[in-house]
Amino acid sequence: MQRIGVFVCHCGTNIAATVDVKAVAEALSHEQGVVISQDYQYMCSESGQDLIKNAVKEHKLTGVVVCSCSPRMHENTFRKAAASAGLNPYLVEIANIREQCSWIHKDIASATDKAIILGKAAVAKVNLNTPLTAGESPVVKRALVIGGGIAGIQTALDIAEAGFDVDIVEKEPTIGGKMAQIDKTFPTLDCAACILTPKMVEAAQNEHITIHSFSEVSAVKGFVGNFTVTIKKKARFVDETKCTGCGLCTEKCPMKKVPNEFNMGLDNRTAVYIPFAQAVPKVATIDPNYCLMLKNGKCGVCSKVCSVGAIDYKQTDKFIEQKYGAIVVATGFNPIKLDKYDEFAYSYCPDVVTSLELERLMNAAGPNGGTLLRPSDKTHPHTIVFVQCVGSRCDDSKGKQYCSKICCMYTAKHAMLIREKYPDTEVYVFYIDVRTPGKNFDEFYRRAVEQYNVHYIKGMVGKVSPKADGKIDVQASDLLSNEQLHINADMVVLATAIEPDKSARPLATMLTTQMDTNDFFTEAHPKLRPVESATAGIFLSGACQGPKDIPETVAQASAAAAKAIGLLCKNSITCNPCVAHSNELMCNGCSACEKVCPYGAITYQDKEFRMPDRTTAIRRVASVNPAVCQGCGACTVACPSGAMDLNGFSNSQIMAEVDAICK
Amino acid sequence: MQVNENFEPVIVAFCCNWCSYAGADLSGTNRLNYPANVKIIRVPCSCRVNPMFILRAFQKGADGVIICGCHPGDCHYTSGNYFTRRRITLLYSMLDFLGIERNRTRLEWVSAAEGAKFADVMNQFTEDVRKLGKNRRLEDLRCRKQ
Amino acid sequence: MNKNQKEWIDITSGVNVCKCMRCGKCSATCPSYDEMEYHPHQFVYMVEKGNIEPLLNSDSLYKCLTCFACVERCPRGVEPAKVVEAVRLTAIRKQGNNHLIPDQIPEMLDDDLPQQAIVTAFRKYTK
Amino acid sequence: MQEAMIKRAKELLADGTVNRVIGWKKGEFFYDATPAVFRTAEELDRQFIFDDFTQANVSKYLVKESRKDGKILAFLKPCDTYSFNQLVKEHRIIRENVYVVGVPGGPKLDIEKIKAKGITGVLSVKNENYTLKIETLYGTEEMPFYEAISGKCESCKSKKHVAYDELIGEDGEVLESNRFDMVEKLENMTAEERFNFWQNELSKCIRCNACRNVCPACTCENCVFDNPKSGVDNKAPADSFEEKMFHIIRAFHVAGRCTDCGECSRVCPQNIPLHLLNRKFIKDINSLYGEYQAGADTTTKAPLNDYNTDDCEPSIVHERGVE
Repeated sequence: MQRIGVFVCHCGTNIAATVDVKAVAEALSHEQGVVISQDYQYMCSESGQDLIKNAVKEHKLTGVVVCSCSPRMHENTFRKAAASAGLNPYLVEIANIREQCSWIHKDIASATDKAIILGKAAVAKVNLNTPLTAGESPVVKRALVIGGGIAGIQTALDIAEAGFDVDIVEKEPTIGGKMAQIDKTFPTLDCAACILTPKMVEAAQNEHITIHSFSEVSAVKGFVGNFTVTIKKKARFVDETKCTGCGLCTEKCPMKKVPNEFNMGLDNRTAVYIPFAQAVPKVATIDPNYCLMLKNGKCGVCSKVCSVGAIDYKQTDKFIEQKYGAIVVATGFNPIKLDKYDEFAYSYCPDVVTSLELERLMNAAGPNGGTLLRPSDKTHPHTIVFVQCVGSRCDDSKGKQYCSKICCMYTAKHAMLIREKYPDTEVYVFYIDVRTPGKNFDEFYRRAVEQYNVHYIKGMVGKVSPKADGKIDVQASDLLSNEQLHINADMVVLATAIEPDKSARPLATMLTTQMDTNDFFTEAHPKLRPVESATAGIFLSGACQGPKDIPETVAQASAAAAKAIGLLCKNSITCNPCVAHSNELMCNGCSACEKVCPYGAITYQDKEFRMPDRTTAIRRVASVNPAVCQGCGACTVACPSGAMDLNGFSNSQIMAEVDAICK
Repeated sequence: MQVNENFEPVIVAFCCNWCSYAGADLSGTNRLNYPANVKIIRVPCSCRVNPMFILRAFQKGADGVIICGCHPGDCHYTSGNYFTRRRITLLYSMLDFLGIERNRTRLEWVSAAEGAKFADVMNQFTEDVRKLGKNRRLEDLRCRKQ
Repeated sequence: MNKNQKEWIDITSGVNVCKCMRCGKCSATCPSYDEMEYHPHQFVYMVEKGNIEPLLNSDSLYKCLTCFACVERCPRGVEPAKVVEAVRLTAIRKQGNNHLIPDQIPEMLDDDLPQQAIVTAFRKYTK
Repeated sequence: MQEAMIKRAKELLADGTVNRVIGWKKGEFFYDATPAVFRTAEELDRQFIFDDFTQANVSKYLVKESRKDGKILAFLKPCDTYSFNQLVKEHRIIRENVYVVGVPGGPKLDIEKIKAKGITGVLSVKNENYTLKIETLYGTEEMPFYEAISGKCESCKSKKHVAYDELIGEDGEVLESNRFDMVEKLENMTAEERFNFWQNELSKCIRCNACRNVCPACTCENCVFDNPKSGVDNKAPADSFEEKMFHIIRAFHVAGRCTDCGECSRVCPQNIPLHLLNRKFIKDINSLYGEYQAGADTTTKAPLNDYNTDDCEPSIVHERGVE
């Protein structure tokens, strides 16, 4: 005989304002098996939980239904409360009467009716709940960081600091990411390379860190604590272990007309190359799209000049497999393509550049050795126009709906640096809003306006037209003085929106993590679990989760590391007990379940059974490995006989809910 | 067909725990309205939805059944919703073949971030079912409430 | 503030003026900017505030070429030209008059006038 | 043919290749050919038949038989070999324990079609050059052979044996059949008409379970309709939904596994065209996920246990055909 307790939460007025909680408690008290039905102000509070604990003991409850907020919010809270009173935590069910009732309905009568039905469904389900015990599975003490930008480096360093082995997989030939391309950093204006490269070196030298550069993740299997990852080490045609990074090959390579991606294509590199002087690992890579030897089989200069014999034209992609307990995603961002913005003339006017291109133009290691010159004629620009929100906050298909967050600050930085170095240059910044929340950020922006006399103009640029004399006509609004302006500029800099790296989407599919419509990884909770993905064991670091500046990225990287360390510290983790199980008496052994199982959790064995006619028969039956099963339930539907069922979401439980709702 | 203005359809929504149930929560968090006719049943994955559940709902007097899952490719369990898509396509096709009104059944992909889409889908679906009126073709007369 | 008039403009234009972020790109791109007393972004802003009377009485209504550059470039999809068109319709319907008689056209023509302007003039001034 | 089969069966029994033979024997009437297991040459001589009425698909019996001691000889017609393969694929039949002899298929005859001509008291039927000479209690009657062939043979999909250890007679080819014509016709009706059609057909159902019991795909150890815990366990068909539920779920459970052998409709005492439900699924699977013939081999993944990332959405159901 079931003895069920029902507890209806007011959630202050969140529920009680639209749902007559007393009526819900009253109605549910007549349901099958219910022995006590109460309402309370805040069920999740200490005293609310005590109410459950006392009732469990006093009424010897065999099941608990809490009508409250979403189970995604407090299911664990109430399960723990029940457990502490001696009730199996899986005998607790939640009726979601806040997110899925009181918050969406306005009419008290219909909301109350619905709350009662949701409560009845939960009671009907809990009547069929069975006590479940969670198993345990071991944790592999090694972490994988995907992406070797500042986020990945910081995460790896922190995890290594805690004494765990960690691998960085970076798709480019060197770690460093976008920060390596940046000239100076706001709001302190210190040089990015000066603060980044020591960290890169530290990562390379750390005994716990293994860097797989020029590599990609090609497959992920397993689950929290026990991922098996296949890493594709792309052929770089140079033996990493032999190359000393002397650079002789790059000097002698005859193929010198390869667009240099590190300098945003503003100058050229050779076919065999080291991306930049401080690259880590400092190893050459041969670009097979340009290398004359790999393309035509004629050249071989690099191989001749290499004194250590590191060049290997026959190298192929290698695949290595490694087990990890935790995975941190740090795939970062890229500026969006601007080909849809004809009005800014980016695609055909070389003097219209993106902000990242400007970083390279101003960088001492950039194409002009640090002197700001127009890309078209290498002359010094005297009037520079910055356009903010290019592609950000766009409601159309051209750009991104979100604010890219970092543009206001780096534009202020660029404007300030230019005015500092070249006081004869006039700088205009066209903005929609200037957004500078952050420590010392607004002060920084005000300095650009007040100290450096950067002309900030509220309004957008409508049209950029290159003129015959090499100047650029910028047609824009000045909304505050209600004028249309024409500025005769030498250069235009577009604060381009940023988007997640293209590799993120296929990676999310491999990791079975969620992404939003913009391809940013979705965090487990927007406020309370910002560095974890909803998939256990997968953590998020840096701009792959949303636009971020460097300080924020580093903070999140360390936070993700802390979460990963928390996981790696454990010897084993509790498994989800809501897994599939097969009723051997009904199993046909037909293998349908095995075919749909994404985890390979189902195996078969021949077992001897006593048949109803007293004979014995050997039958092939399925069995589920509960440590591997993740509880999706695909097998339960593939099974025609219904032998396969899912703990916590059994056929009879779901049908009981259906019945309660339809009655 | 006669449309009864006061007819309130019973709608059962199966939502996967990882995307659509969270999407439904989000539409609540954002206070987006959809009709109280919609009652949600939480399942771990849309692939947990057995056609028997859908038929059972109709048998017991549901007027519409909707299944919501993660977008294809986003399944928490990698492949669950791909199986759902095939199974449910075939089942809906069969119901259609038996002459059951098409708008009583639906499958939608709603992500955890699509609270607004969830509310839109539910508003639209409820309206469609309301137009169809009471489910008579699949109801089990013995299960009808008095 | 004239609530009915605002609603009417909202409905006829089909534009949600609240989406405007006040970036001014519409006015930045407008070829008739110098001719106008009220500029595209002001149309959007004033309609949002319900301050429609000055727009109805302004010549700016008839300066819009309906070239749709503002519609094309607005990052928020607000479609200012449609707002201008809706205000214009309000003015025209209010007076019930045609503002342009085809016979007058030949003497108004000049070589610099774009073909598009003539076509849109008929659309705008004769209802 | 019958003689050749008995001869071969005797040989295989004699040399110890098999210790049993599954085939057909005469039932109460000569046209009630019933599957039967024979253990001796004497039994074969006395009872074994193979004629125009041996329609029954014996492959399902091999689920149990192949688990018994010793090897069994099974005579399989082309359509039966598909069911056989499908059951081997699902590990229901232990292949090593069966010696399959492929025998020619139909068309077989349906006694109901002869009776429908007003011919009663049938004593024997002989096919002479595609004219049936029918001996009855009341004299001899004649009718064209093709007017009496059974429904399942009318739209034969294949005369090719897809599994056998040896053949008696010639092997045939996979045929172009018109088996989806009726499904298509129904698809082109309005929803109302379809509903009325099925309401009319399915309301005849007496839930005798013959369709399920004969179906070579329905081999569950414990059928959901017999399991009180399944929530859909068997009840008498008291109303219009109960039987729909039964037939939808049955069709769904065999979807992607049904070889279209037609046994369900053959055995239905109420003559409900149950094969149309299965064919609807087969037609959908073929058109939406690519041609698939269950039982054609023992390795291909069943369409419902497989997927493509670019499969169509269920809304396709709403977009095509007639509302």
